[in-house]
Amino acid sequence: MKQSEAFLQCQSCKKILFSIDFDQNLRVCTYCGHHHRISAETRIKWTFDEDSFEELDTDLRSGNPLEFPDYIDKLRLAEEKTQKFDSMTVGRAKLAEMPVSIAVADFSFMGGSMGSVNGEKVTRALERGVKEKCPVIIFCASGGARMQEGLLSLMQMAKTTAAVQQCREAGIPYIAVFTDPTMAGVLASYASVADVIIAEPKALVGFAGARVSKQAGVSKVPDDFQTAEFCLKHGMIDTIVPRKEMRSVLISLVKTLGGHLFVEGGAK
Amino acid sequence: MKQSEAFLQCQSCKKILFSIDFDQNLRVCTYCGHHHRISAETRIKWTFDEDSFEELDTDLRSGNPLEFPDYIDKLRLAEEKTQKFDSMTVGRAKLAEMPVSIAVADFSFMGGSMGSVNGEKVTRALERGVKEKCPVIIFCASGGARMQEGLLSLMQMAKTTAAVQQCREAGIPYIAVFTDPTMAGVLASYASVADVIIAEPKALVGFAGARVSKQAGVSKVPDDFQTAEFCLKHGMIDTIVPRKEMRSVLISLVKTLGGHLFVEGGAK
Amino acid sequence: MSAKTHNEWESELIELEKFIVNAKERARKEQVASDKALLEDQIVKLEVGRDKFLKALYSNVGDWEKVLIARAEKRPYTLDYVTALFQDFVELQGDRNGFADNAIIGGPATFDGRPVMIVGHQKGRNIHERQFRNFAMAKPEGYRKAIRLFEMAERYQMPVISLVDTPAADPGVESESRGISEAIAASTMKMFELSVPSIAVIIGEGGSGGAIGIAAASRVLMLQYSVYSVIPPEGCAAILWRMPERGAEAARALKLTAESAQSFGLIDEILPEPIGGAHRTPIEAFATVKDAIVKHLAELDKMSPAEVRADRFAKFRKMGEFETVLF
Amino acid sequence: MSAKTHNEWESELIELEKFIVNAKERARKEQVASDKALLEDQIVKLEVGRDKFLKALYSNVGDWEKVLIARAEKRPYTLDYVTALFQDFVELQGDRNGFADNAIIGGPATFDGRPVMIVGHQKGRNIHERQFRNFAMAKPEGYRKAIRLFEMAERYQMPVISLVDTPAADPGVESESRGISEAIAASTMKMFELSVPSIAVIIGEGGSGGAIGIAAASRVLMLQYSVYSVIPPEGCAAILWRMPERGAEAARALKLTAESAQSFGLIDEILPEPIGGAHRTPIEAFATVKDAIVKHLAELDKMSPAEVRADRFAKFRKMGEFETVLF
Ligand SMILES: [Zn+2]
Ligand SMILES: [Zn+2]
Repeated sequence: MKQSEAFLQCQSCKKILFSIDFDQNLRVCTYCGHHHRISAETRIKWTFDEDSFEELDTDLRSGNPLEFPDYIDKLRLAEEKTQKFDSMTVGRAKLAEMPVSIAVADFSFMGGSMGSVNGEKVTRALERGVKEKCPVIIFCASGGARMQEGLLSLMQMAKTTAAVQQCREAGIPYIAVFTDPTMAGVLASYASVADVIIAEPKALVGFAGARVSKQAGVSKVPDDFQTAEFCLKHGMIDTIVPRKEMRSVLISLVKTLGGHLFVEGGAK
Repeated sequence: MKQSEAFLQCQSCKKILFSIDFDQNLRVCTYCGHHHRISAETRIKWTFDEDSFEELDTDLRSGNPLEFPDYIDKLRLAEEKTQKFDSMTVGRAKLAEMPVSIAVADFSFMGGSMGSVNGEKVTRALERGVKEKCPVIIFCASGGARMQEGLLSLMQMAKTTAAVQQCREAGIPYIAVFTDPTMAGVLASYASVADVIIAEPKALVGFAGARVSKQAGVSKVPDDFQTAEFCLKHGMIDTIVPRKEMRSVLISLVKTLGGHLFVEGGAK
Repeated sequence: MSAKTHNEWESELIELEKFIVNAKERARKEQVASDKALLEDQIVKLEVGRDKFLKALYSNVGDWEKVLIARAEKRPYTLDYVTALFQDFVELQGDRNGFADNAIIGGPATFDGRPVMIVGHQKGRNIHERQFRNFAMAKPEGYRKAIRLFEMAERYQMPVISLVDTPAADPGVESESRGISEAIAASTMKMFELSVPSIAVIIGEGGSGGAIGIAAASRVLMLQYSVYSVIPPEGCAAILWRMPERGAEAARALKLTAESAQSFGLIDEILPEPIGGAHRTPIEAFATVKDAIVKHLAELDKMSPAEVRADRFAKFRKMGEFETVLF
Repeated sequence: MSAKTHNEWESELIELEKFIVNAKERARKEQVASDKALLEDQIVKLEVGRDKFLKALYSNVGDWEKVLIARAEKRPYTLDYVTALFQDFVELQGDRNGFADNAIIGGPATFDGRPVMIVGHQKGRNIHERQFRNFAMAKPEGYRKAIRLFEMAERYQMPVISLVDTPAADPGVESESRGISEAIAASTMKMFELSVPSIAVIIGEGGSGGAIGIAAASRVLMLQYSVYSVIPPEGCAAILWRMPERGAEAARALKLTAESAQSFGLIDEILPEPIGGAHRTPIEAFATVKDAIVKHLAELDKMSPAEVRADRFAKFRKMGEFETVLF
């Protein structure tokens, strides 16, 4: 959103909003309900128990295994902009005192694309759930696999999906939240095989980019194509939850699906 | 088919056929390929190894638990006509020397409807596969559950389906062949959860009778609605196999899917 | 001639109740104290009469009348039970195969302090709701969603509570093309796979295959005025006599009552309804259903996962009535 | 300027081969013995030339040319391997959810005297076949059929052989509406569940998500001139430079060759192709693939079911290249 001191403009309806109201409303437009993208830090603050987040795996950094043209420059630029090494922030957190392993994506780092570091962090977040016997929650935001790491990126799809299988095997519930956008290689791997899939309203969710669909000669495209609402109608997600209700819905799900992991007052 | 000594008429294209040719062609019309209904005995003779069939559970006979109007009369009539107590013939047989547990339905006994005896025989055939570690093959032909046994008939759906689950659990392959017609309560239970589903060409296969579909206000019905071909197009069956190739396809399937059950020269 | 709807069957009672309401309204407005006292006196008598009538009507409910009560639009539906008996319910939607169904709903919830998985048919109360719920006739995607929820229940060790209330599975062309039969069979089979306890409560109509797809449970309970049948009585009458209007006769022939189901060993318990039916005093019906589920869960909790499975198989394995002929 | 098709790249060779065929025809028809001998002499020389040219052309195949060979319409497809290497194959169809797919085929068969389950992408050789096979771009139902076959393989202890040859999964509106992403992910996940050994052979194009859905196997083998990529080179060029025609450049950047995949530890073995490629001497390619599968199955046979699973997880768990920063 374009920001000019005390005011800003909604990206969707273009109406002018007070910055203070906007933040208090969790960056959801009070006029049209548009859910603007937010950083991983903000997401974590607004979702999990206060000060409960402990970040992990911050030491992983992408190399340039393929020596792909311009990749290192793009990486360094993103690192500088975000002060992070990757779009994925992972670690331990709590929801109403219940421990959870989390991974939260930030689209602003190279479009949340999944390379080796991204895949590794998601895998570790899922494995942490298995090791520490707590539910896993992943907030997705990604344009897809990271082209610049070639087949290594494609294999992150298999690696992360394998980690979901191990969660299932171990009885660890895994909840995915699709935020705007959740696409391609991420959607076609760990994101879509969550036990429960929640989406934020109007989030873009799809397999093929608009360009590919167009190339494929797709003519009639429904108005709501590749939105959360389209996915719900087609049975691909469980529910659409506005940002302000996200925390309470997640608490209910962790409490019920994760019930077997908890005893009164903490993890078993 | 109307029979008059040496000639008969195809039920589908109405052309006149020689009785001898007709039997040699496994009661498939040489003109239009229509697969006429055949008795369980004929089916067994044409499908399994010569003289390999050993019939079992012939002692089960329907009562009239609900004291349903006219039920006993209808039963006795069917018994007299077919010299059997039920549409289902079950027992042990062999396919290229490999032992199989079989159940073969005969539509001419009260439309192959599934009452307590029918469900019990199917269940025993499936259980025999588990006990004797051999694949199960069921030839289906049924109009559905037997109304005259009320809720007892409905529970045969659950009972037979449970027996299929036990086959899966025990690693016993189960192949269903849909012959004309395979409908309603039978289709919505043990028939549809077979590992492999084969249909005879043009067999009627569906959930709701034409009357029900009409009552439900169904207007546009595809030409091939509720046929084997419709099911194949919609991914609900594996393959359509003409009667004359049935034996060889079944042999391949029993050999591959049942491979773990057999060692050279017989069952493990 | 049999009543055609629940409202028709209860019509005198409904008239009486309306009359009482009107009388109360008149009494409230009456200014003259003596007239008011007279009216109030009448109302007490009317209420005694109403109670007697109600008791008489419900002391002898025929098979067909049970069909009417089971279908009554005032009867508590699945979501009414969910609201009354469960906490933390999150509705999970979709078959993850391209389709969503509103005739079967489900999701995890807390029941009596423990996590459970709920699956149930949902009817609608007005024309808009009824269409949205497809008259509680589930399509394949409804059963496939149920399968997904059953699998989750198994993975996360949650007992399954299913609430059955459907006239039948959806018989349309679309359902047929997406394999409604397979979906029902696969859902039934999945219920047998479970090693977590499952309890099915027939709260209204237990309509043939549409019901069994979510009713193959460790324990099957029926509310007193619910029905459970292999075919709707009208359908049976249409086949037998080509006269769907002879439904009352067919209802008797089909023995679709809870008593009959219990006598054949097909259900585990009949849950008594308050006088006048679950719709007249829902809070009592909720309490009855809750207590029954608590009781049966407590019994099932004593079993190991393997025992839960074996118990369920054994229960259904026995179902059927036939003779054995000696040769 | 790079060649755009395999035929274009091989054009001189193809011309030469045509010329030789014509010369042979002329020689056959030639009546004058001395002229015939002269012609035959020339043919021998031409064939020696052809062989040299062929060797030269295939001794230095660039990354883009591998893309062209991998896509060649003369290249052996899945069903060619099935016919050549397997017996008792019965094609099993349908996702049992309402849809059938012809871009992925599969079914049980006998291989080297033992039962196996085959799953593979199928391309078409003429326009009719290509449309029927949807250009080997599988829809959700293709992956859901694969899942069904994988489950059967697990139940009946049959190793899985998958043959990978797809440009990509189908990107259309229908596929999107039925959840192509979920289908790919679920199929990939199912492959990790298997405790039976699995072997994937990339026989042509290993196209991104469309490939991985059936390629998460215990062993992944690549034919020498097959390619395996996160994105088609044209798509990569379109994103990077908005110029899909710079595919050859993108092909080099993407490192989509078997050598590269092996150097990153992402595949287990490169299967050498005969000189001139698998399409020129299919019988040799079939033998190579057969021997490789036999060898790898023999190794995997030594593992227990639990070891098979653990081995597969460990193999994919290691994939990825990154730095660890010390603070
Ligand atoms: Zn707005
Ligand atoms: Zn004919």
